[in-house]
Amino acid sequence: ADGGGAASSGGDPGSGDPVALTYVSFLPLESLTFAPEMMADAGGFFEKHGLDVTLEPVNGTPVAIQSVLGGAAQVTRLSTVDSMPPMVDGQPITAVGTMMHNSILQVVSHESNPIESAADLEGTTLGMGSVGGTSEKMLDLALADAGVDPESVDRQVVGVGPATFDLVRAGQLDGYIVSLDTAEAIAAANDDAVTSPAGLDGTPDVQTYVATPEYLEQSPETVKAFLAAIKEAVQFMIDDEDLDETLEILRSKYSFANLQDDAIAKAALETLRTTAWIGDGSTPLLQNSMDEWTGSYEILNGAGMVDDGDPTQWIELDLVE
Amino acid sequence: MNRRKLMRILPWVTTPGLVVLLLVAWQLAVTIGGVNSLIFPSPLDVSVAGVQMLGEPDTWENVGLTVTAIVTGFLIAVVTGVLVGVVLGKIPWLEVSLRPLIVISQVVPKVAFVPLFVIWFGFGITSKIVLATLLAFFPVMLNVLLGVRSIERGQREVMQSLNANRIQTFSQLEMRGIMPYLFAGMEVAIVLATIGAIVGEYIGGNRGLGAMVVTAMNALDSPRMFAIIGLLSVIGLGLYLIVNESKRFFIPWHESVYTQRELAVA
Amino acid sequence: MNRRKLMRILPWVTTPGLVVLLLVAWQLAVTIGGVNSLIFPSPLDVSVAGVQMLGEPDTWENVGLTVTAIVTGFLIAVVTGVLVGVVLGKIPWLEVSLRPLIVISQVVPKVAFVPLFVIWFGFGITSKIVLATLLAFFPVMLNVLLGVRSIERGQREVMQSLNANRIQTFSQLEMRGIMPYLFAGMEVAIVLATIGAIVGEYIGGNRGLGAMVVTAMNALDSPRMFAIIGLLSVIGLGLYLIVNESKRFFIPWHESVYTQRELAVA
Amino acid sequence: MSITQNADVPSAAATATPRLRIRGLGRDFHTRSGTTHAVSGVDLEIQRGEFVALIGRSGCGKTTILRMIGGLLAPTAGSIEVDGNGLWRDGFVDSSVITKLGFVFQESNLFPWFSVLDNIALPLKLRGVDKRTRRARAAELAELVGLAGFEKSYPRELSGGMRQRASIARALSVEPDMLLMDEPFGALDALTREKMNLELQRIALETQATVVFVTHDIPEAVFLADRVVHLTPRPGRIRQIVDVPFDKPRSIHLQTEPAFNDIVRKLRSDIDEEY
Amino acid sequence: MSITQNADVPSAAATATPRLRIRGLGRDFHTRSGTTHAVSGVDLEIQRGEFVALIGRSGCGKTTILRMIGGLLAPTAGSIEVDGNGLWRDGFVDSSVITKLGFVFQESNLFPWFSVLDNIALPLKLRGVDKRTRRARAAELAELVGLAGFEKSYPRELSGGMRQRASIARALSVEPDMLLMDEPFGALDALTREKMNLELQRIALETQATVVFVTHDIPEAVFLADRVVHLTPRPGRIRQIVDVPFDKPRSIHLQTEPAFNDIVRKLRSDIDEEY
Ligand SMILES: Nc1ncnc2c1ncn2[C@@H]1O[C@H](COP(=O)(O)OP(=O)(O)OP(=O)(O)O)[C@@H](O)[C@H]1O
Ligand SMILES: Nc1ncnc2c1ncn2[C@@H]1O[C@H](COP(=O)(O)OP(=O)(O)OP(=O)(O)O)[C@@H](O)[C@H]1O
Ligand SMILES: [Mg+2]
Ligand SMILES: [Mg+2]
Repeated sequence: ADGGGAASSGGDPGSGDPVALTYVSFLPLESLTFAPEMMADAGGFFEKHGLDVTLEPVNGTPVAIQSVLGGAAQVTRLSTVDSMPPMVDGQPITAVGTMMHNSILQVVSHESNPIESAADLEGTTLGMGSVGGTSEKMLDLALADAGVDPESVDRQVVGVGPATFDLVRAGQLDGYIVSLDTAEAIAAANDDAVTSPAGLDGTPDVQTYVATPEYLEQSPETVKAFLAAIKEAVQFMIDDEDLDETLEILRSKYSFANLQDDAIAKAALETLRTTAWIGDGSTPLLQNSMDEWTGSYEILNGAGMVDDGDPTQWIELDLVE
Repeated sequence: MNRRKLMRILPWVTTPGLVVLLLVAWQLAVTIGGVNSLIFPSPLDVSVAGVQMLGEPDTWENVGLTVTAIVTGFLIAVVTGVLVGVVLGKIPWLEVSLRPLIVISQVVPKVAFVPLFVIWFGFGITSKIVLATLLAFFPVMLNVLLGVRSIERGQREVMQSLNANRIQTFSQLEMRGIMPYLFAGMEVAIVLATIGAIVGEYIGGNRGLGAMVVTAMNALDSPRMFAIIGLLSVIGLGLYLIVNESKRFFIPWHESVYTQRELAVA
Repeated sequence: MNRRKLMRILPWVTTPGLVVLLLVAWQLAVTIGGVNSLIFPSPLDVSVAGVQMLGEPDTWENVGLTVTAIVTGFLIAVVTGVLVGVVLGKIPWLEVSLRPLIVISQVVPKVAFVPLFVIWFGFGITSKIVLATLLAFFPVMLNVLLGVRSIERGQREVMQSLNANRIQTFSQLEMRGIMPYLFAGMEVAIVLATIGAIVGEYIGGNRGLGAMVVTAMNALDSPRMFAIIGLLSVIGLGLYLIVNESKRFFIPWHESVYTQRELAVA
Repeated sequence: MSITQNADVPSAAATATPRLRIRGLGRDFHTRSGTTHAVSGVDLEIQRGEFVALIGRSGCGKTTILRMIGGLLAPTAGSIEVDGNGLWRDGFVDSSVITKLGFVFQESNLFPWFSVLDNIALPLKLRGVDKRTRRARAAELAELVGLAGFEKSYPRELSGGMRQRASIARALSVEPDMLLMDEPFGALDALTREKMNLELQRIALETQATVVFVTHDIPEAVFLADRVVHLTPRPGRIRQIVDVPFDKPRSIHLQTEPAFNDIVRKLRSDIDEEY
Repeated sequence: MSITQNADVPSAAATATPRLRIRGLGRDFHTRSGTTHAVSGVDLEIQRGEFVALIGRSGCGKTTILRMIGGLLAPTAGSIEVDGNGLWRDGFVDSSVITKLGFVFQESNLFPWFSVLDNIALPLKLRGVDKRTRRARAAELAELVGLAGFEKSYPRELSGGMRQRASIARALSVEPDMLLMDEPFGALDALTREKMNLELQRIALETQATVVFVTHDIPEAVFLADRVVHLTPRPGRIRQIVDVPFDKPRSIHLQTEPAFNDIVRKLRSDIDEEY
């Protein structure tokens, strides 16, 4: 366990006591989606940057946004489908750094009736965690992109765990939308399961860290330190060829089935570090890209999912060094 | 006499008065206090959203679904709660044996069983009814149990001396003696049935007012969300008042009913 | 005499008996009936997970947190429920005016206020306590209200004829007369406080048994999830039994207590 | 009709099975503050159509005996036979033994949810008598006990004495052939009481009912009863049984006759001795 | 002590403010089945230390009058003054007017959660008497009413008569200077009753308490009272007030004297007329 050693060099954001900061995640932390935060925490990267970060999970994106707006937390991570509508509405939130460049949502279906592209979605009954949530928005984007009538897809709220696969098997659902590592786990446990992005990754979804402008004004150094810590944590995982050390560090503080299973965890992390975290490789880790940002806005705007506005107002480009 | 009339009219004055007061305070908190409108939209925004929402035919369909789920769940809970309560109230050894299981069925987090619910009952209204029943059952049963146990010994002895059979004792004595208790239980139960049905709509399917709340929340449309919640509250309150008022017809003889009347006089 | 002893022993025999029966049926359903083990893991898997879980120090810390939240919320609800119930029971016009608001506070979907909760009370234990209190308050208040109203006129007149002041009437008559009602209310309340605290843990923060359930669920670890739920059930049942048993000490004079004893004899 | 028996060995001469045979009857109560021997070693035989009064000091076990006979309280010793059939078996009552029982309780025990009329008609309702008949009968009985005009009132709207009268009417409504009455006229004024005494005598004679009647009024006991059973308290035991030899029906003027007053005085002085 | 007054105009001659002045007192009850005029136009003045008995048929309004005097039921007509101060004002009672009140209810109204001793001691508890003193006093009173040995029992473990005696002891515990008793000895046997009559007379004389005493026993009323108020029912009105001129304390032998029996007979025949 040489996690501390990995974080041997770096900036010196503050002197004296560590600065407290609360980060809210829109899902429970026990998902590899949050590997960067967990690594920054377990690997001592936050500490090294003079931060005392509390990671608090809440139930869903809206609560995460509201926690930040209300001051209960300072930073959260949001997809553009979720962050841009309130931004257009004039809610005071600003994107400070890009964590993921595309969606990692997966559709799980049965081999007898596989869903492997957006076109396959037509006429299906699809399960998802909640109505009107991130998954449904992504689905609508993908359907619009592929020219499929969104009305033809029946949406049902279900638990997004492996148990729901029984509903697929029983034919009550054609498929359901889950996160990457859940998909890996389902695939590993069920030979008859088919997992695929089904076009949900086709649209440029950008997942960014957000904070209020007020907080940015007041403590820019803290935000920078936070981003720097995450960046180093991600870099560490990218550099860790066989991911063994990564898993060891993560497991030193976190424990959940997908993390405990070498095969699932490595597969999920591999996908993340080769695609989602780095995108097309044109921007440095965590660096916001104005083009990508406005591009994402155009698509959402074009699909009628956000009103007209000026996306350049909602983003800060110079917080990641 | 005059006061008695006053008591009848009073709630129609004070309650809206209080509501208006609350709304004004809320509006002030939002406009002056600077509460974020996404967290707590102003009453004005909410009413605009509300009016719009009431214009959508979908809303009324969802109201129908939710009310059906609540009422059905409530009625099933009352019937089973009375039966189980009376039986357990009269057979202590059975009660003593079953009570732990009943309690566990109540405290157990239902969320774990949602997948099972969906598999057994599908995405339709059934699983909502089941949840509403599950939640509403307990207070009814417990109060009925207490009621059966609280029946005066003297009254029981009257029935015994008349050689009344079980059914007669139930219909002439127990059923009536437990009424005040049953009503207290039903007042809690209708509230819990409402909660149960709405929770059921959150976690499965895509219809009903509960699902509408979630949709609005996910769309970050706070005014609409609060409007739906307002509608839900009115429905819940209405159902509650129906239960509460029906007391006057079913147990006019009970202290809790007639002392209230007399307090207005004496 | 003999039967009386039997009644004391019975629950220690029949309840575990029933539990064993249920477990066997469950194991059979899983192994023979082919229920998906992810939806419903076998009791064996669950117990293995349970033993492991009980070995983790974290578990006990979380148990402590959850129990604290339940008990604190319950106690606050009982105290405020009794106070509000007694006051409203004696002042009908106030009751008539406030009741709608109280009912609304109960039926309103709490989910809308989660952000407010988080902002006002943070991610700590406070918001769980608040939720537990909110849920547990209503049955206590309603039953106390009914109890106050059900106090026999003759007993009230005794206090009046003795020129008793309000506090004396409360402490000597009302407080004791409402006890049977209060206990029925508290039995529902402890169950609701348990639900409230757990729901509170779902919606934010990462501590407490409720959060552990969500974690296990999201981690797709069904055996562990069911083990935590089992632990939660045992805790809920334990708390319930404490409330239920304390009745024997507080109201040995009530029909519901002593008839049970006598039934064993007569 | 005249009932004559030997005074000291009650019913020993009876050839037919007695209506009620009580042997070694006893009842203890176990409470926080120790055991009360409420009733102990009571032997008594009562013939069909006989009218027996129980008298004795407050707390001597009269109500307890009546409740055991009525099948409401299990004896802890001894046995009760009705028409030769055991009433109690292992603490359980065999209710088929007494079918037409009328029980007037010391407290009126009316049901608050029924009107006076419905309370009186309840026993008829349980027997499946149709609504019209039972209402008519109940109205008659209400009239009999002086409650005409209060048929629709709820029990809480009645005075104490009126409640007691309603409960008497309820017990009479099935025309019982066994009537157990626990101080039924305790809350009534002298004149209402006298009237009720005469009515009760008439009804008992007409229906040939067996009556066990608890009272604390010695003249009343002597006026009504064929035999007066005098109990002493803790444990409740029979001190003596006094035969009342006057023919029935008895007129109210009997109370002024010396023979009547001799019996009353004798009983009174015997009870007096206890103090 | 001997109280002598003119029979027909009660207390008109009294110069001091009477303890109790009742004027035009009335009470109606409105129920489902119509309005009952329970009490109507009752005028009565009672002096300090006087003992007044109310008699009349069951349901004639005795309890209703007592409850109005005791501050438990608002009159619908007329006024009640205690020591010259109005008791009722706009349907609200001014409880400062009667401070040392003892009320014996027709039903015993004991609190089921208290033992006999705690029930008796309740009034003392409310007055802040310390535990030891009130227990000692309660034990004395339990002894007085013949409940020695049952101090720790719960009310449900008592017989009807024992409950009634406990409630009498409770009313006496504060040494009331106004005692309102509603058929307190109704459930007692003749001898216990006689004993209680003598005790009550002694206590009333000793404490100079004003007593209003409801009974349906005419000899008891005449034996105890300075004046007997005879009520007729619906609406409850005063038919006559009869002075009882015998000196106090009265011995039990008074009951055999012709003068005593003349009054009893007169009252009885007057009540008889009502039928
Ligand atoms: N709460 C009430 N509601 C309606 N009517 C009542 C109420 N209380 C008493 N009454 C009526 O008032 C009349 C007088 O009742 P009250 O109790 O004063 O009689 P009472 O003289 O005490 O009779 P008793 O000797 O039987 O106790 C009765 O006709 C009774 O029905
Ligand atoms: N449920 C009970 N628990 C304990 N003791 C009881 C119970 N019922 C009666 N007793 C006791 O039994 C004795 C006899 O009571 P019972 O009611 O038979 O008297 P009673 O002759 O009817 O008196 P009264 O004339 O006062 O009604 C009393 O000492 C009483 O305390
Ligand atoms: Mg008795
Ligand atoms: Mg009366």
